Amino acid sequence: MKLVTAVIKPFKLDAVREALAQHGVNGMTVTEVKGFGRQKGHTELYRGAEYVVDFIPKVRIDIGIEDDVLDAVIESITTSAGTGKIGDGKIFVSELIQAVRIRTGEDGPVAL
Amino acid sequence: MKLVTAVIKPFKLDAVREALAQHGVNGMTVTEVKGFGRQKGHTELYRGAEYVVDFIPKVRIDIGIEDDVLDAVIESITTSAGTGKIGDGKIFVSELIQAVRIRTGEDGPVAL
Amino acid sequence: MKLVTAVIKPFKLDAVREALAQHGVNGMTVTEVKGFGRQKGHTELYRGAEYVVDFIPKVRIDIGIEDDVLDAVIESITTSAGTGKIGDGKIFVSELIQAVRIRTGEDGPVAL
Amino acid sequence: MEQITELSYALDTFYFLVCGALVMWMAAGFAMLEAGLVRSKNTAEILTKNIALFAIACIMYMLVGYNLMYPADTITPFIPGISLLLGAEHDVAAMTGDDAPYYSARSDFFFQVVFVATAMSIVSGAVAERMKLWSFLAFALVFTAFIYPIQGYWKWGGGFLDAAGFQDFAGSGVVHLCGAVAAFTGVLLLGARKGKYGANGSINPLPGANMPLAAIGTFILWLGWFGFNGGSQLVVSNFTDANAVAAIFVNTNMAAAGGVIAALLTVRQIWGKADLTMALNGALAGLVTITAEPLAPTPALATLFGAAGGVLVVASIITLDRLKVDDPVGAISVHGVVGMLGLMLVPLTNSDANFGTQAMGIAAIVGWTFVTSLILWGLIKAIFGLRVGEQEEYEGVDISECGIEAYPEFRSGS
Amino acid sequence: MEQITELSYALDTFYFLVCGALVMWMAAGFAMLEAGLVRSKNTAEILTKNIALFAIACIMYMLVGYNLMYPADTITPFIPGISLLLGAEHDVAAMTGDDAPYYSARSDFFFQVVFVATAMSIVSGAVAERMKLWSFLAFALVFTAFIYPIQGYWKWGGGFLDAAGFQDFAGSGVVHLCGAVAAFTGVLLLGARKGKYGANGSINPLPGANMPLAAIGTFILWLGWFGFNGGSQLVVSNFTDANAVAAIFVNTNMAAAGGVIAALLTVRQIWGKADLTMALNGALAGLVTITAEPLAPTPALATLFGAAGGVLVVASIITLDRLKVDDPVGAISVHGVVGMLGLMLVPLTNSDANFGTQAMGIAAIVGWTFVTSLILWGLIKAIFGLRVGEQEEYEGVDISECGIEAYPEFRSGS
Amino acid sequence: MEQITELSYALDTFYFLVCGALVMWMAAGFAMLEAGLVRSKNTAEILTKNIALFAIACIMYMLVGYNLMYPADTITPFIPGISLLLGAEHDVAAMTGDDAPYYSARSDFFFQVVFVATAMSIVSGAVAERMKLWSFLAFALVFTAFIYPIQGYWKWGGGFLDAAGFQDFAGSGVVHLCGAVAAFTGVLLLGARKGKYGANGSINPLPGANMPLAAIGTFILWLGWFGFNGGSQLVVSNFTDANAVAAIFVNTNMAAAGGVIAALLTVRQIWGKADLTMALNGALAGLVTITAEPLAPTPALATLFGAAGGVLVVASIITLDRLKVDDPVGAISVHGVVGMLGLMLVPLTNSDANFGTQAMGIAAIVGWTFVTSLILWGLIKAIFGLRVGEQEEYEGVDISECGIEAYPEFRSGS
Ligand SMILES: Nc1ncnc2c1ncn2[C@@H]1O[C@H](COP(=O)(O)OP(=O)(O)O)[C@@H](O)[C@H]1O
Ligand SMILES: Nc1ncnc2c1ncn2[C@@H]1O[C@H](COP(=O)(O)OP(=O)(O)O)[C@@H](O)[C@H]1O
Ligand SMILES: Nc1ncnc2c1ncn2[C@@H]1O[C@H](COP(=O)(O)OP(=O)(O)O)[C@@H](O)[C@H]1O
Repeated sequence: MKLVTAVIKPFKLDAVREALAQHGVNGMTVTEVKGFGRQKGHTELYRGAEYVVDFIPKVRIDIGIEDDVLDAVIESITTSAGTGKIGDGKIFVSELIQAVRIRTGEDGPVAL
Repeated sequence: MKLVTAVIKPFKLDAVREALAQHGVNGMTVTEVKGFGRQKGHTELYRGAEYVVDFIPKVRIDIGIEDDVLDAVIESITTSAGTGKIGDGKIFVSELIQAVRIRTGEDGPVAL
Repeated sequence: MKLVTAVIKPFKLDAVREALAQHGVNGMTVTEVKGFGRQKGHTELYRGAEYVVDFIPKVRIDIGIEDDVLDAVIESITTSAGTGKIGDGKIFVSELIQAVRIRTGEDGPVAL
Repeated sequence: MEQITELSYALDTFYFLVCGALVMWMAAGFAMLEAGLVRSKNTAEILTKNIALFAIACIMYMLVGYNLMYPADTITPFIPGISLLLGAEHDVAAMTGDDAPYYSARSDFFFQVVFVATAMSIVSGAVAERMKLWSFLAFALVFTAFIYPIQGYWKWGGGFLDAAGFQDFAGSGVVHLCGAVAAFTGVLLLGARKGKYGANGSINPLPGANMPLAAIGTFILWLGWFGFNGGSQLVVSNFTDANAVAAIFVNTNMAAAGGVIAALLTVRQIWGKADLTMALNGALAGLVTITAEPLAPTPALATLFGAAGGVLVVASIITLDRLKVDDPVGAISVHGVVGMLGLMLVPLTNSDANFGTQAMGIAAIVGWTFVTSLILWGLIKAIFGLRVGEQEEYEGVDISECGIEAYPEFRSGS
Repeated sequence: MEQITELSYALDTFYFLVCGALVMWMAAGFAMLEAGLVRSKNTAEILTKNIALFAIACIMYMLVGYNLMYPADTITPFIPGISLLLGAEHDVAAMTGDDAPYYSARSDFFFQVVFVATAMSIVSGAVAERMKLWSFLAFALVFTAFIYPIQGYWKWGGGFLDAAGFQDFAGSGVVHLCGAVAAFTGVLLLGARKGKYGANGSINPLPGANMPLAAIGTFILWLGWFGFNGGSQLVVSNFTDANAVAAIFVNTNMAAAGGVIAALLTVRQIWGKADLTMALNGALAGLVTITAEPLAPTPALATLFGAAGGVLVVASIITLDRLKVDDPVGAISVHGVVGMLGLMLVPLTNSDANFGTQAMGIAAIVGWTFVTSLILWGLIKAIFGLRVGEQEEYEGVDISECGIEAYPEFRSGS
Repeated sequence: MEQITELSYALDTFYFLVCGALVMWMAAGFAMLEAGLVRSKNTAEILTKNIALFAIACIMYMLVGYNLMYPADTITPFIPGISLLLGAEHDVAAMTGDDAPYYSARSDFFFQVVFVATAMSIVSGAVAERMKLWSFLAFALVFTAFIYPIQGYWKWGGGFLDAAGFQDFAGSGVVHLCGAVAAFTGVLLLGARKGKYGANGSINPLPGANMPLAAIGTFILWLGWFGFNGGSQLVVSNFTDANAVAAIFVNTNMAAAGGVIAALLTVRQIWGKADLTMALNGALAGLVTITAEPLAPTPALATLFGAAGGVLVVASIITLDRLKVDDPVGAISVHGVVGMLGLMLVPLTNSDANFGTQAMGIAAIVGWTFVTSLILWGLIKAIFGLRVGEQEEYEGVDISECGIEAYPEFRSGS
């Protein structure tokens, strides 16, 4: 099993969720995060002092998936989350050695 | 070392923390997240338009542990976080190749 | 590639970001979290009832990096985030098997 | 009619309306105070309750409550006659003689109607975070139409309490105690919020979500109270009454100040900290204390009376919490326990009052409100149920009752 | 001058100032209501708009608007004469005879200026979350200097609508409808917020970020409305007028109460829930309904009129939403659609009014405001643009227009 | 006593009480403004300070301050006599002759007591986020009992500044400047907030957590200011005074409007954005400017004076920031720097004033307040310490001082 972590633009969340549903991915965990990267932050102004806000609101999606859908999932996120503009975000993949459904205690792919 | 990531119902946080303490787990990092899964969201109403809120508040717990307590920890979370109702959440486990305590620079299991 | 996850004191965020920049790390994802550990929480008082708040505000930084900078990155975080006082936080490292830049579809180290 | 009489009538009417508007503003104060002291998942619902209860109070009191409280005919000193809707405005023909009305009848209604809304606002806070919205509004319907007006008649409508010499200038008893007893019976039948008391007997604070709201609510109430007490003099248009109204403003303000400081010092004495919500409750306690007699005390004495209220409210909130009477905003303590203190302090400065009669008045108001409210809550419980389901309580009543979140963007956990 | 005349003059002036201050307070109400009903990323900007529009309204109305609305010379009953700045205060010499002024000229200006600010406040909510700040303020400049005052002249300045017998006591038409039409034309040229309507025709709610703010905004407006309607009687200093002002306070309050309950029950009937924002809009709808004639109805009738407004506002909000007229706060429905209802209800209780003339008045106000606003918005669009860029809209106008976040610590996503 | 005299007395008393209630409401304005402009971790504490300082001001001013400011006996024009508690209300016997009192003594106290609270409220904002709660309250105790009343005596109590012809109608100097100087000395001894100024001399904004609170705070202050300036005419009951009060309301409003627009345009000119907090400070600056003389200017001139204040406040805030005087809410600029502007503008419209005497008045108020405050802060620093520990400052004073979080659910980082 793999853990796919995607950091995307917040307003793309629904699009990604819908795209993933087509690959049988029906579970995910979403976190509000702030991202720092090539995309430049914006300048804010507070009481006469300008300052740069480097951290940009992003959404992080964590998805536990079976190995065989990995490529499809990456493809699907890339397409649905992409705008072609800087700051679209990243996908990180790591190995999952175990997954458990708390309600039933089931483990392995069936728990996803 | 393993990294155990559990997504649970928010009101179960204290129960899980207490259960884990019995296995010598005395550190964890908690994140407020929203989950999407089998558990259906609820309908909200705003100015005459109904809509479904799919994302349900959950709490994510990340715990770095030593290999030998993994089973006990999973067991303990499963028991303490379970209500038997849909949406109880998941446990994901991945390999940790390094852990460092910032204060002292110690690394390995002793840093957990 | 490695995924470095550091849990640090919130006010150290800028210092860490600047320190990492010197190692060519120019991307990271930041999450507001609460930590539980050796550092004791504080007592609060609400309408005549005292209670302990165990969870302390921390910031979690996730950074995808190339293998060869791992040691430098750990060193750099340890130095910049450390105060020497309890609660400075942890660094966890795990293996990244894939990284993709959504905008371009590039993968591997170049996507970081 | 002489021009000077008209002018005097106009001034008193205008004064009454201004004071009434200030009391109406207290509805916003209660709404904000309660919205600040509940958890965010229950905030939209408490706001809905507050605006709806105000509307219901206005309508029911117009339909039947006002005439019940100030009846044209009385059946006995205990039972007022009943009649519907508001009567006509004063006719110019009535404007002669010594007991000619000195302000508009409509302004009197306006001033009275915001009082019943105040009494009802007291209830919503105590039963917050767990009571069904529509069951609460059903209670409001009957409370504002009958329960409050009938005991109000006993004192302010010229019923038996008034005859007996019971003194309650602006309503520490008639308004605040009555509302608090209704709240208390509701809490009795409703039980505590889930998670408030641990299995092992522990008391778990469930902190309110938004302290600035609680603070602005308190400031609003403080401001509104000038209308509440100041308007209760009923006349301002002559030397004596103008002085009286001014004295009432000063005393009201001093009592609130005394309450704040006393509550803060009490808390500091015990825990070494400055509990903001206790300071806020202290202000309100000072105000409730002085409401029974805001005219007779000197400003210094008013400060001390307020301070007594401020100490008592802290003690009462802690005690009720230990007794597992779960009142998220402290309404029962502020308006009930301290309301009784206020009534019992009256004889110290007002020679028309005596302790026995004051105690009798308390007993009458508490007895009546307790019994009728208990029956009413009981009936509603039997028919509609009082409490939302366990699952709904966990998720917050905002979603189940209102289908809306108060801060839809902010909340993720809790 | 006789002392009694002076006193009467003083009382009326003071009453006018108090009522004006209450209406000024409505500016805070609109600001809070709108700040609560937009998303947090657009909150600082809507606050900036609200305080700036109030300031602009005050300045432009002083410079030219007031004299335009209440002209010394009139060119025709359609076109007022023009003159700049405020005239002098009444001279004591003018204080004789039957048509001697009975309150200060400055107090009259004060009462009037807060009305134009109210009209302008209506606009900001409807165009929220996407209109450029400076373009909006450019509109405010002309609207408060010319568009509002000229139609105001037609009725309150003694122009042709007044001559025709059009009845609009406190401004359901002159103030609320006029503001709503300006808002409506703005929305027409501006289009809906991104994401509000799906490609497939779906309607996506974009919930407001802060319900307590929306609630306190409504309570503020409710309170301020006592000044709005109560002050519109213009005199309080005699028996008849004092009674009238009291009746207006009562009716204003009852109509708001009726609006709350009707809106809540309507929503409950359809969805089984208690939509807080609809309850709040219900209160405002009740208030707008009664504003056209707050004196003549009995309190019971006022309640029913308010209730009619409460039902209509729910229907109107839903209908406009279906028609893809995107009004984040419901201003067009509350002030426009319900404003017309209020005007058409006048003949039911005021025998000086008839349906035909009321309809003509509506047509005149709507026609004038629609055409002039459309031209003005169009010009501004052509010169400066009306709408912020797509990127800015996604990120929120707080950052692009104000460079500040309303809740810099809280927001991370959305 | 003649009925007309009684009525006149009643009207003036009532007017005074209404104005006083509006000024009391400013306490809520300061509390909200400050709560909005601090970071969320310091919000509960600033609320506690605000309600507690108001209570302390009321009590100390009643105990000793009022008599000190308006002494029965004076020792010299510099030193008032001292006596405790409030005197008796006017006796009816005193109500004859030409210098008979024309309003209630208690209403005078009420109006005065809310002024001292205003002065003290100015201080809390400037020293926010780092000063110990109890040290601050200790300062409040002495400031409201002695420092403020003694300089108040110099002008309003008939002391040497009054004799010299210094003009300060409603307190740009006596109230605002005095409060601001106390604030300034506090900041001097306290130092800047941690993280405000970088080691390399950089200025780091520490944005306030809640802009809607800051905005409603400003609206509240704007409203309350009608009482502040309008009540300072002291009488309304005759033709001349009624006109004066009306003129004051208009000018107060226009100056605020001018301040908003000028501040917004200044900021826009420099940065191209619309800084909301500067717009809010602009409104307050306009109000402070006109407070020294709200009667004499025409409305157009009042607008310009307000605008001058609006420009100055922006310049002053930026300058003080560069000078590393860390004032989180801009209180020193708004009330101090702009207060001086207001005083120096008086001779332009009031022929009783001249620049020399105005400057002397400023020097006296600044000198006295600076020296006494510095000593007092210094003493408190030596005995209790002024500043919370570094760790407590990082975590926020809410937890260390109040043991409570303002938004316990929302905050996770920062
Ligand atoms: N090395 C990294 N590790 C973790 N997160 C990263 C890294 N680089 C970028 N990110 C995340 O991805 C987001 C987008 O990256 P950015 O460099 O701005 O643009 P792009 O994805 O188009 O290259 C950032 O805001 C950050 O949240
Ligand atoms: N494949 C997945 N990857 C990541 N998180 C998941 C996944 N499936 C479920 N979750 C998380 O677990 C929570 C519970 O899952 P759900 O399917 O609703 O119920 P259950 O755990 O009872 O099967 C979700 O809200 C989500 O946060
Ligand atoms: N085993 C663990 N797994 C995950 N996070 C941990 C673990 N132990 C500690 N942490 C995180 O690190 C933070 C600091 O740890 P703590 O034990 O308080 O101090 P120190 O880092 O000085 O040993 C905690 O607040 C928590 O967020």
